[in-house]
Amino acid sequence: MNPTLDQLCEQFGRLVGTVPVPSKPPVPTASSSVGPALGLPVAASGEGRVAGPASESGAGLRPADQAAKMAAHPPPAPTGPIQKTDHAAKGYDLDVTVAPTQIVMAAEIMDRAGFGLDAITGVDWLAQEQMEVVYDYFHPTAPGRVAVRTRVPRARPEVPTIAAVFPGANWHERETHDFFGLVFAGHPDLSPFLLPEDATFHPLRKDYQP
Amino acid sequence: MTSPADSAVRPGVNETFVLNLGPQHPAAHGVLRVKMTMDGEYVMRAEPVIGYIHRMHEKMGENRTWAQFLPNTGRIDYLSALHYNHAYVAAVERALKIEVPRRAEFLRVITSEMNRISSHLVWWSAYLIDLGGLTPLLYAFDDREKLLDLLEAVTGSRLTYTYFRFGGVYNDVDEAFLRGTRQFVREFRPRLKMYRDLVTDNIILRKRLENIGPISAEQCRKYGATGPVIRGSGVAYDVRRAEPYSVYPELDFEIPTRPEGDSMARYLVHMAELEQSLRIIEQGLDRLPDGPVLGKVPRVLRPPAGDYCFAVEAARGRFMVRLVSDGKDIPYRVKLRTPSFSNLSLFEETSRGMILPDALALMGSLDLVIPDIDR
Amino acid sequence: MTETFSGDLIYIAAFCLGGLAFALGPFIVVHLLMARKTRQTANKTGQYIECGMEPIGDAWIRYSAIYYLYALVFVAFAVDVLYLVPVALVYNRVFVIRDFVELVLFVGILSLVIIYAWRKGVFEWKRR
Amino acid sequence: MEAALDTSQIVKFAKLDDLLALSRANSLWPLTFGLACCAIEMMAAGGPRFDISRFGAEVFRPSPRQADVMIVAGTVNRKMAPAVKTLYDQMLEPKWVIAMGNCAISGGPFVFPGQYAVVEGVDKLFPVDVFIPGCPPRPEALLEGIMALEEKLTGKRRWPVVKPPQ
Repeated sequence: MNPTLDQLCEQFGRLVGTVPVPSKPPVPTASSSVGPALGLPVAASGEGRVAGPASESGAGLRPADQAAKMAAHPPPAPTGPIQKTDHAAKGYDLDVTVAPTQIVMAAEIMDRAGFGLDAITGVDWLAQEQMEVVYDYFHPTAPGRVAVRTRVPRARPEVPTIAAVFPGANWHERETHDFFGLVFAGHPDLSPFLLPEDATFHPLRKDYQP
Repeated sequence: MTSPADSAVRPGVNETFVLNLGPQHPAAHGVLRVKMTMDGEYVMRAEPVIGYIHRMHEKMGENRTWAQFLPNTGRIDYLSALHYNHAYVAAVERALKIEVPRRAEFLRVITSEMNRISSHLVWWSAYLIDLGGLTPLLYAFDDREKLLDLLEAVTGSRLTYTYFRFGGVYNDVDEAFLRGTRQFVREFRPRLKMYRDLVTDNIILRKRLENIGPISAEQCRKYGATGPVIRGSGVAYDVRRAEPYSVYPELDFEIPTRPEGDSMARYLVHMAELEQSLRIIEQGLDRLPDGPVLGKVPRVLRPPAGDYCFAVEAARGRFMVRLVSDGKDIPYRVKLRTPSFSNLSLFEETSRGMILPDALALMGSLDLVIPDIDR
Repeated sequence: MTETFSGDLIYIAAFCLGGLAFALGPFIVVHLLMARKTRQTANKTGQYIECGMEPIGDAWIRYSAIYYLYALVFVAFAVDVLYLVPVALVYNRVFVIRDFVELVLFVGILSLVIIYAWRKGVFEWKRR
Repeated sequence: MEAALDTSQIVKFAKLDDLLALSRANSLWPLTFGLACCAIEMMAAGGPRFDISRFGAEVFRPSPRQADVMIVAGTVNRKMAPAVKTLYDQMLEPKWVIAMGNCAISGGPFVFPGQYAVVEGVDKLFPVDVFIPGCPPRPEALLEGIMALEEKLTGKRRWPVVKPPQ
């Protein structure tokens, strides 16, 4: 049941391929950059933080086939919706950008692959009038860390809830709603969680005035 | 006085009442409030209410420079402060691609494992106070004081450490620390055996903990519970092995797990982790290389724009820092994924139908630190 | 005859007074010694639950009878010990096997309470 | 007739209040009110090495009805403030408050422009008798705080004050 990164790329490719990713900087049409044609970022040995065995064995843990594809591709420009990132450089292995409506489907892919929900992070990009939500997934038995991110307009920050797929997301979403005012559609109870019961302000927004 | 809103008044059966295991309660390990809808002694629904010690760590991350946020990391989960130092410092090193000398890496591992032992000792004494045993605290704190003396000599503080710096550690260790640590490891092993005879094999503890609050591996995955909770349910998930960092891949230690998944399993996983930490400390001391303890670090830290994560195995489970930087010298967003937050989220589902004392035994086995939940 | 009679009366009066003093004494002493001025009486006795939160719901509800049965078992054995105290005083003056048998009979009958409570599932807090 | 007995060594006359103050000072029952990091140092003070029971203060009562002194060990935030106020009201007179740690004194490290959650100092809620600075203060500092409270009660200091070397 342990998924390899490429199978995940397939599934996300089909998912993302269906709906072109709206916002983000000009994204080439989904069809061109999807699927295994992606170049693998070279897990450069010397550049890893700790010289010597640590990063070698770290890379060794990655699925064997990734080591096989050690073609010296320069890391792809960060435009494609699905990228494999080097764990030693970024901390996660797969970075997928999906449309807000596809969050639940992405969560189901992750659930079927046996991943666990790690964290839901809200980021308030005030300059671009957007709010970014990053879902982190870890796998209890297989290596591989996946970050699924989506962007919503700041005026109407609305993302469907994944509490049905991952019950643990219930609390993460309530907390992100507390801090950013992100409305998780379908969430059973979005009342203030870390803030006092009668709190109506959202402190982590960039334009929050105490 | 109205009857509770969600009281299920079934004809002929007793009414339910809502008990506030309030913010001020000896078994709450801090200011966690649990609204328990009770039917007699049975818990029908235990809804944790948190936020009573929310201290805005993530908000402070956005108006402090990268170095000014360091003392905060020691005050999120003050029992395993060095692990939290490690995660934040290593995340920034990952962003800035800073080289850390090997001696500093070994010092980080040794002091982190000593911190894990002191955290497990506090958990052990607090958990047994919940179950009614008051004297183990005196034994555990006796050993812990020896440990704190050693760590204080090197780091300067007893509890909320800020020992790690970007690129290494704050200062080097001297001969007295190395000798003292070896002596501590030698003296602590027979003490562990005494704890086992006195408490672990005690029939009362067995009766109080066995098959209380069973948690399945699937439930752990669904809620994101990690650390001794997921290892108590049979899954050998440990960030030191899953996403190896620092010099952990070079050290050989096992990941203790228990298949049963009840409170006794989590208790035994904690106790087995104490022995593993002792092994790691010994290996770390044997292989401690010479050399500098602080690498080259740019004067002003401006990580390139983008987001970086770093996860460590803290005493309570997987702690991950997600930094979002926009190239300035102040972080754009600091996300702290703390283990107790997810570990507590499965308490509501697991404690349904238990009697109150068992629900408290379950909550103690989850090893909660409340500021770790509220951040 | 009368002075012996009044002598006994004195005994009884003394014991009654002693009991009364033992009961009311603390109230008087506390009233004398307690701190007069105080800094905070906002809602000192307003709230009986001591966890810092407003209690939810009413306390006057029907809860399960097991609490009552549990208390009964305690009362039964409290009375049991009450009667055993004077016996213990005079038990070993002159040893007669009859005293021992009576004692065992007395305690045995009272321990039937435990068997009854056990059978009724009081100790397992069964839900009905 | 042997010499007149000098009773001043044997019999001391004192006001009842002094006697009461001395007995209260030597049996301060703290309310277990550990909020955050200082709570662990308070437990360490209760531990075998620092041994708060030398001052008669090792009986940590969870219920405010049975406690004499409330040691506020940790950060009080706005959601918790009404609960802390209620607990203080429920304590019986005579009662005292020790504010342990910078958070209880002034909000400590969590005071910055735009902070929305921390009450900056417990003395905004109720009068505080002894302040113990530190983050967290060492257990010896807590013992010094208890000795200071005893001095406030009885007017006499039990141990000589340790002067730092000039």
